[in-house]
Amino acid sequence: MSRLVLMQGNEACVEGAIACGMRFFAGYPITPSTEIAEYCALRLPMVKGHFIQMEDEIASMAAVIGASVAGVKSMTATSGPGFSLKQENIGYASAAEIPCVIVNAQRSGPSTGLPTSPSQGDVMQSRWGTHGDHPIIVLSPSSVSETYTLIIRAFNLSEKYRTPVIFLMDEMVGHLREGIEIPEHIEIVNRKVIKGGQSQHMPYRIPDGECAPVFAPFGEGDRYNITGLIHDESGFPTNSHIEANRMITRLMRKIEDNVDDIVATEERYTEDADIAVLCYGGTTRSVLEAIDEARSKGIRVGMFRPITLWPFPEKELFKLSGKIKKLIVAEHNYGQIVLEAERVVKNNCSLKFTGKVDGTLISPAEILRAIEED
Amino acid sequence: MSRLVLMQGNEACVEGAIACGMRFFAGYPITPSTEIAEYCALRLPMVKGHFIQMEDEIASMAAVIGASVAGVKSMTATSGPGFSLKQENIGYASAAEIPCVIVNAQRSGPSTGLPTSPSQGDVMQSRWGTHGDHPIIVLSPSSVSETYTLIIRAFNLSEKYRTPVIFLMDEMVGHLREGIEIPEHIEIVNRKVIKGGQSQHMPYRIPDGECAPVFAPFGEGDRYNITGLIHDESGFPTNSHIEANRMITRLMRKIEDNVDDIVATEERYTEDADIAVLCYGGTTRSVLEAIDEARSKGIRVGMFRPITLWPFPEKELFKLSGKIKKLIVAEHNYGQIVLEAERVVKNNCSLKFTGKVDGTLISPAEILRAIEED
Amino acid sequence: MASQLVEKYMRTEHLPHIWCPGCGNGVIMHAVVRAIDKLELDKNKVCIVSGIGCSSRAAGYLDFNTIHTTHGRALAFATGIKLAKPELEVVVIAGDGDIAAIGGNHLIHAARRNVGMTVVVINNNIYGMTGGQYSPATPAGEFGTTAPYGNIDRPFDIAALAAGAGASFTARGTVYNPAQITSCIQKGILHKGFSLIECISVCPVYYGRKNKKGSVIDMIKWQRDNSIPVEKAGKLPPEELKGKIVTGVLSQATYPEYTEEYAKIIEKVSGGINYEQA
Amino acid sequence: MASQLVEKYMRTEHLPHIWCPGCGNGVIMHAVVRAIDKLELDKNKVCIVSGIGCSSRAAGYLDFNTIHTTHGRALAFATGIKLAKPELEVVVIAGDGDIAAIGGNHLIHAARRNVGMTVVVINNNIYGMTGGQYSPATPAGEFGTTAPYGNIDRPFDIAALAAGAGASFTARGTVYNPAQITSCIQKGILHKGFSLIECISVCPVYYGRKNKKGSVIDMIKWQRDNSIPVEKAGKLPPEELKGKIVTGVLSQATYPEYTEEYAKIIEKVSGGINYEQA
Amino acid sequence: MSRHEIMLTGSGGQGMILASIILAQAAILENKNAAQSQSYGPEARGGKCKAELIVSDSFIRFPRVTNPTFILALTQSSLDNYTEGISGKCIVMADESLKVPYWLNPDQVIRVPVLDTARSRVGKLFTANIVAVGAINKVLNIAGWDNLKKAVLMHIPEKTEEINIKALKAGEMMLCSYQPAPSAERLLIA
Amino acid sequence: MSRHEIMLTGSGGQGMILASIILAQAAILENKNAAQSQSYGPEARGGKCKAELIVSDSFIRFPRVTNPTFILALTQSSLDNYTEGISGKCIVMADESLKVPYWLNPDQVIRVPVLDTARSRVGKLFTANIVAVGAINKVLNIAGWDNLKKAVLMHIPEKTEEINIKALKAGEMMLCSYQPAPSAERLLIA
Amino acid sequence: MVKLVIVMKTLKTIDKWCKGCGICVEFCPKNVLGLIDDKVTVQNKEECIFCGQCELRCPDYAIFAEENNYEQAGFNARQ
Amino acid sequence: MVKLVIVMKTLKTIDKWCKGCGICVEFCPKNVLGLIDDKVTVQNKEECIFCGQCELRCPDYAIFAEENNYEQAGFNARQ
Ligand SMILES: Cc1ncc(C[n+]2csc(CCOP(=O)(O)OP(=O)(O)O)c2C)c(N)n1
Ligand SMILES: Cc1ncc(C[n+]2csc(CCOP(=O)(O)OP(=O)(O)O)c2C)c(N)n1
Ligand code: SF4
Ligand code: SF4
Ligand code: SF4
Ligand code: SF4
Ligand code: SF4
Ligand code: SF4
Ligand SMILES: [Mg+2]
Ligand SMILES: [Mg+2]
Repeated sequence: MSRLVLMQGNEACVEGAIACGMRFFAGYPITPSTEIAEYCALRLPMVKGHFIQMEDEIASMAAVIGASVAGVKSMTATSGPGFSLKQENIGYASAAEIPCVIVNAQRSGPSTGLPTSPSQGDVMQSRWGTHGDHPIIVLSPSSVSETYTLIIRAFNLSEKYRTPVIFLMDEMVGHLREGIEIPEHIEIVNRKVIKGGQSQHMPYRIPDGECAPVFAPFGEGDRYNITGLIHDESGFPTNSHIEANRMITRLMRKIEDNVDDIVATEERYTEDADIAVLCYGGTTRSVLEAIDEARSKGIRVGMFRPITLWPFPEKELFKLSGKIKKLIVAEHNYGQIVLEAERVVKNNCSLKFTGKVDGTLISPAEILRAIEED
Repeated sequence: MSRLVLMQGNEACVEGAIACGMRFFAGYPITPSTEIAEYCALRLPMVKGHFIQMEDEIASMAAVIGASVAGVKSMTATSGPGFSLKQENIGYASAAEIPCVIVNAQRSGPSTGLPTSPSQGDVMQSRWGTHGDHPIIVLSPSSVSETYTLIIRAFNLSEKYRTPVIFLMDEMVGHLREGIEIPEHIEIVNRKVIKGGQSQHMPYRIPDGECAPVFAPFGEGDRYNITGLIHDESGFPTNSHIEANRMITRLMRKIEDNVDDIVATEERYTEDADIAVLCYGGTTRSVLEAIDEARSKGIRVGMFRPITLWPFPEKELFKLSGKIKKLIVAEHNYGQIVLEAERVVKNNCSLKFTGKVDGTLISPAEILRAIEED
Repeated sequence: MASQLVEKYMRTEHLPHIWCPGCGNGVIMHAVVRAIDKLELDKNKVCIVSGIGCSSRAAGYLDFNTIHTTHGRALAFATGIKLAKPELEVVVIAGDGDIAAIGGNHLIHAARRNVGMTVVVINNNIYGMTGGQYSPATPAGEFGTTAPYGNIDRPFDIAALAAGAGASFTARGTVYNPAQITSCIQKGILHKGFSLIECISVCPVYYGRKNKKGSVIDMIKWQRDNSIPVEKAGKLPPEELKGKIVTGVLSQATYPEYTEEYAKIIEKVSGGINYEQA
Repeated sequence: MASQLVEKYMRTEHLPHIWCPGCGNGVIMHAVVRAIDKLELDKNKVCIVSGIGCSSRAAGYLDFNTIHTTHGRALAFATGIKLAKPELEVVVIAGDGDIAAIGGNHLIHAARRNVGMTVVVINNNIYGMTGGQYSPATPAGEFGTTAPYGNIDRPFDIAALAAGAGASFTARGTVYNPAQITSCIQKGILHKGFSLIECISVCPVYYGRKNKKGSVIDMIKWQRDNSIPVEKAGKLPPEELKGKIVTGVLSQATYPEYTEEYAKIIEKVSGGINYEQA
Repeated sequence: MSRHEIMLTGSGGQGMILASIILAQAAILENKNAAQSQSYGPEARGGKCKAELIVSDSFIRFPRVTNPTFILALTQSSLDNYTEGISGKCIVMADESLKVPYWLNPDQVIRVPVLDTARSRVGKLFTANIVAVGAINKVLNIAGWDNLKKAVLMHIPEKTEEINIKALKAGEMMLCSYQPAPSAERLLIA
Repeated sequence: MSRHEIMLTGSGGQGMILASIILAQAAILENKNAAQSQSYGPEARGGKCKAELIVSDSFIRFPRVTNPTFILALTQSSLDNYTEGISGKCIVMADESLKVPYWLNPDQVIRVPVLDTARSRVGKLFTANIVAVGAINKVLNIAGWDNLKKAVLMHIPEKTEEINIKALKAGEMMLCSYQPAPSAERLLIA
Repeated sequence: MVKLVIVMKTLKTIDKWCKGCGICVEFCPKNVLGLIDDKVTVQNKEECIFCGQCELRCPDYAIFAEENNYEQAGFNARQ
Repeated sequence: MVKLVIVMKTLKTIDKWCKGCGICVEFCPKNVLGLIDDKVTVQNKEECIFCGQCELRCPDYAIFAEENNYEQAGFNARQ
């Protein structure tokens, strides 16, 4: 039987990660993600894992990639300013296909901003923050319970597709304590691994039926080269434009061809809805409350929530937009995912945005107002 | 009379900047932007300016902000990996409203990628690379001549709106040598300045009729505080959500309310066009050649070029999309600006994408093929 | 009305400051203005540059040209300011984490270049602002919220690190002895080139509590009882210096100052060929 | 067929390497494999970690677990690898720019923590890969493409900087004397903790040309004529050491190694309370 | 359906956050839903302190307090700051030492000697938060004694069990004679 | 409308880039349009080297060589690599020391002793690029002597004027007797 | 004429700024100071020797000696 | 039985790898080597003392002494 436990979002993030095998964490303190590092410092040695506080966020990201290369599931956590600093090495992990999970507990920006205030201002950055075309997966939880289960999914996707996964929390969820049920049974996906001196091994060739190259952990007998330069299937750098095209296209397709597996969404009360509110992360909580209220007033409104923010659930939203009259995008920023929504929805239904940039949460009342206005 | 001079794109960037008063450059070498630093090292002391090679890109960006705070027009230059590293401090400049110009001579990414190969892979990053909602202006030149004049515009906009401006070059233009006419007369906009001990001065209050706060250079008698935290008009940090909202909204509106002044586009042969090719930067050259060829075959095709990439010329493109049957977006990446185009164009006309990620330039023949297809 | 010094050099409308009761930051900030006052510097020519941290909030309270930058980058911002306007007197205020963790590289490079600036490091042996994680100045074996089992990192000697990287002036003082800090800062500002004054501070709230150091008064008394002036320290065997705080001017040397060297280049070439016409 | 050593330890299918004729990188890479060979290390347990630069391309040619990372970050990647799998023998190969410019902070922190790894610094006094800009190891007064009027930065002594930050083993050799480099690397690998071997290299193409150092042969001979073994250097007055290269094992000390200390924590708490049930 | 929106306010060192966690824990042990959070000063530093807690029988959607139904205030400034504009139905528990602001209806205010009880009766001022927990639970009846005690023991440092349980009891005791005003009663039962 | 698409190829130290810049400069001085670029090895390091130059009377849109009309090759590997698959109308100027690949039509190849002229006649091998400039200009007639000379002087280090002008002349001289094959002639005049 | 300047020193405290850390109380050599309700109070004013320790050590600038100079007009020193 | 092992050393060069830097030529103590067309060539094979300098110094691993060991079968050392 599963147990009901009181847990903070940041803590659930660590416990979920440990539950699915995370055994290395490198980080640098920053509000509001700091508790994640603190819990890891406490918990990891108990499960024979390693925690290290590095000299900065760049080094933390590098160490996480290093540990993953050695075969260990690895994670780092940060917030806005630190997330900006990690970008170069996130791109490296993306290009060299090193699984790892980067938690960004968002706070109010830009720059140092309001360090202790909630926000969802890094949504576009999480997709586009590093230079060059690159694949990325971004997930966003809306409760402490979901934080626990979704961080496991983050690792699963990262391991399966050998790509960095951004776990985009908000301060609101990170600092919230709720009762959660620790699931008895969780599904764990580990990266496929090759070991033991297959010298003919092409570490970046994708075997039939796989969606990513099979991983050869350092130190297990399969010596090869990893680089952030354009490389061929052997892992050696190349200037060949044929190889360059092959590599980048394959990286991007790894995600594109598997959107159905990667994308997760939640819909509520959309069957009969005239209006849908698109929201994600912590904002969902206000939206649910507002919808309840609105429905009690007879307004037929539903919710559409991308759990996977990137790749963006185009298909799902497009379908929904054909059924409703109005889509309200509610996000805790100046307008980011709404741009994607506009792109996807086209002229299918009308579109309205409700955002906020003052460091306080969007309240249910504000959402309700947006629903009632037309 | 203007003189015709042979110049490399990177050199034109420096000469244009010096012509409009840039007197401080801090950088860290990286291909293909290195010549910009090298020319600055050579040229700046000649005009009593300062060049410094910092220990990395983060420090370079910081030093540039520092110099601008002291009242000197400042610039840095980098490419992909370095651009990623500069992001945190670009956000600082954005939040604290410090004018400065950041040149990104794009190369093939992601990660170390193909360091010497051309690309336009950092377009979305230039808009969204730093955390939090923030204003930014991005310009992209398509020739050496335009590099000279457009870098001057970059400084003008930066000074006028007190915001960092990204000068998004491509390797192709940066390393190209062409004959250019040095204009006899250039328009120079300098930031409005307050000096001399007006102790009642509210450094972040916008006087009537201005679009940005008036600048008080350090050392001229007007002592005040600059911070990347949310601050009120006095420059002092505040946790007030009213002030937070005011500050962020004002920052964003500074750009939004002035798009007509900031946005520049070029249209060619669009009067009678059935098809238009959207392109920018170096790719424009291939497009122009292809259009010539296509027109000689009787195809009515035109070109739409955002010179200002961000804010994106929505109005202009929307208008055009109502007049044409098909828009082809040609960019040297896996598909970035095309997302904006989709958003803006909606169902107005059909949309097609031509990109490239193999490190070689998109050739005129490839564009022509895209034009001729179906 | 506060004291004349405070009225003259601080933005009193923003006081009381945000620091916790007993925090050493206030004492060190006081010492900074006292040093500046003694030197009779022109307030309009003084720049205070800080990073991010409790200590770095000092910039906001001081009535000079003040800039509170990004975490760890104060020295790089300061380098830009100084190079662009060498006539400015640049004083950097930074925490141990700010200067020696994330900012370590800027520290060694600014020291190496010998850019004329004075760096006041407020070393409280912890990350205060984020709530008590160990820093590169937390002694081995001590605790922080990220070192629940005791810190296994060896700490830096920040002044020695700076000197090793080329700093031409280094000194150290404690919150117990504000007069000494004042005089070190004064000397640092007068020194031509890069100077660093490490001020051993107290963070009773995080470092103190985590490590059972008693009240803030106990912590200050500990400093009193464990400081050794550098003159005396030179005569003691290394064993007797273990765990002690050596105070005073630790090192001083004369090297060319960066902006002056640059001025020579400008002098040489600015009248020179016009490259465009070459 | 190449020499046995080369066949055994290098990915000969990728040779000849990309380095310019005469470049010192090849000699130093040779010395690295010779040291590993002498120690009879298990190839599968050796990791080579490099950053970005001409020198850093070495990783690709070596038949171990090799990773070519981002510019300046090799030590941070290496720290992750070593901590995750302490049984691996981690060797970092990095250029002077990589390790001391952009990577300076990781250098001082890795040295401070005493993580067990061996760092082979290929110091050619310049940024080779990007075409000859001055580095933090370019002597003052010399030229680079970004120092057209002569460099006004004072250079780091990289080995001394590392030692000052806490490196428990430092050594120096020159391309002129590959045997010495080999033996220093061997000792560095055997040393428990963080070791750094600074290899003074030659970049005839950029550093040499920019500074009129003659042919690569002249450059190597200059090294021969200006190197002083550390044993001898200790007996000379400082003036006579100016501009000289002091070679050999420069410093060595015993401190707790980081991963071993961490193992003790794990030992202590991994059998301990189950936090979830607390 | 019962739902409490609770705010515990005081100064940095008074352990309001811990108190709110313990109450949340007690609710969880009672199989209720709870959502606890806190507001921070600049970055994570000390200073003024407010903890929020929602306890409800049903799933908690928006987890922050919008209409407080119960406020504990241990310092004058928190009492003044956080009670302005609240509903007349919100119960305010204020330390006896504080001056009750004019805008509060005396009926809605419970004045209790939290600090004094901790200092004099329990013997350690630092137990004030646990005293408060006992008192609050007496009023709001979040959990039964066993679960309340269990919750306290789950969150306090080792070797402080005895004194904290003593504090908890003292907190309960303090309110033994508490009779809600009729207006407040409605709220407590709702 | 005249348009040349020129590639200068050789090894890193041979100054092909400088040669292409000088030719571009000469074209500019003649009020023609020119677009010069070069390809790099890994990052900006030395190694193989190719410079591209387009000279045209009209505005140059796409500034890279797609159909070379003229190739200079000073090393065997560049001759072999860059001439494969080129049009029969492209003129190839190859150093005399090189072996002409079988796929080239002898008519389109001009074999000239660039390196030897620099070494023996001018006296310094490093002037080979300027010798080549002289020779190329003779064939393509990009600029008149005065502008060509001016272009050279604009781009060489101080104190090397004399030897470089000597090289330029030697390069021109070398081609004094050059008569393009009829097939090539068409190209040159076009 | 010689001017006579009378220097009046007064110990001032700023309640709003004092955070009650007690440092001044502890380090005052003359036991002049005390804390009441976590605010500094001057308890033995007469004992104060104006050594400046409290001002120097207070992290909050909440205690200091104010100097007021009065000129005694028309005072003629005996020559 | 004692085995007699005959060690045959041969100087090998790899043309494809040699970049003609001339280092081996310069530092060979016996003047064994030369450059032809920028490639190393063994010019005085007989002079070579197999000191290993060239192998040690060549940045391109383009010259080395190959060791071949032949066992003389059935050889009995006198005891
Ligand atoms: C890039 C970045 N990383 C992390 C942080 C979070 N942060 C703020 S202050 C600080 C450390 C403060 O320690 P220190 O510099 O010693 O100053 P103190 O607060 O102790 O005075 C950290 C990690 C940040 N603001 N920015
Ligand atoms: C973040 C980043 N900045 C800059 C560069 C460009 N870059 C590549 S190598 C290098 C310096 C090389 O110098 P060094 O480390 O001394 O190696 P060398 O080439 O001299 O062996 C630079 C600046 C980069 N690749 N990434
Ligand atoms: S947390 Fe520590 S350093 Fe920060 S203000 Fe409080 S006492 Fe001072
Ligand atoms: S540029 Fe210098 S360091 Fe790089 S390969 Fe060439 S000689 Fe070696
Ligand atoms: S001035 Fe000296 S004697 Fe007077 S109260 Fe202050 S510390 Fe005490
Ligand atoms: S030292 Fe200052 S803050 Fe502390 S008690 Fe005395 S007056 Fe108050
Ligand atoms: S082994 Fe020694 S003697 Fe023989 S060729 Fe090489 S360097 Fe010369
Ligand atoms: S040292 Fe090596 S590369 Fe140089 S000439 Fe000799 S064999 Fe060739
Ligand atoms: Mg600190
Ligand atoms: Mg180097």
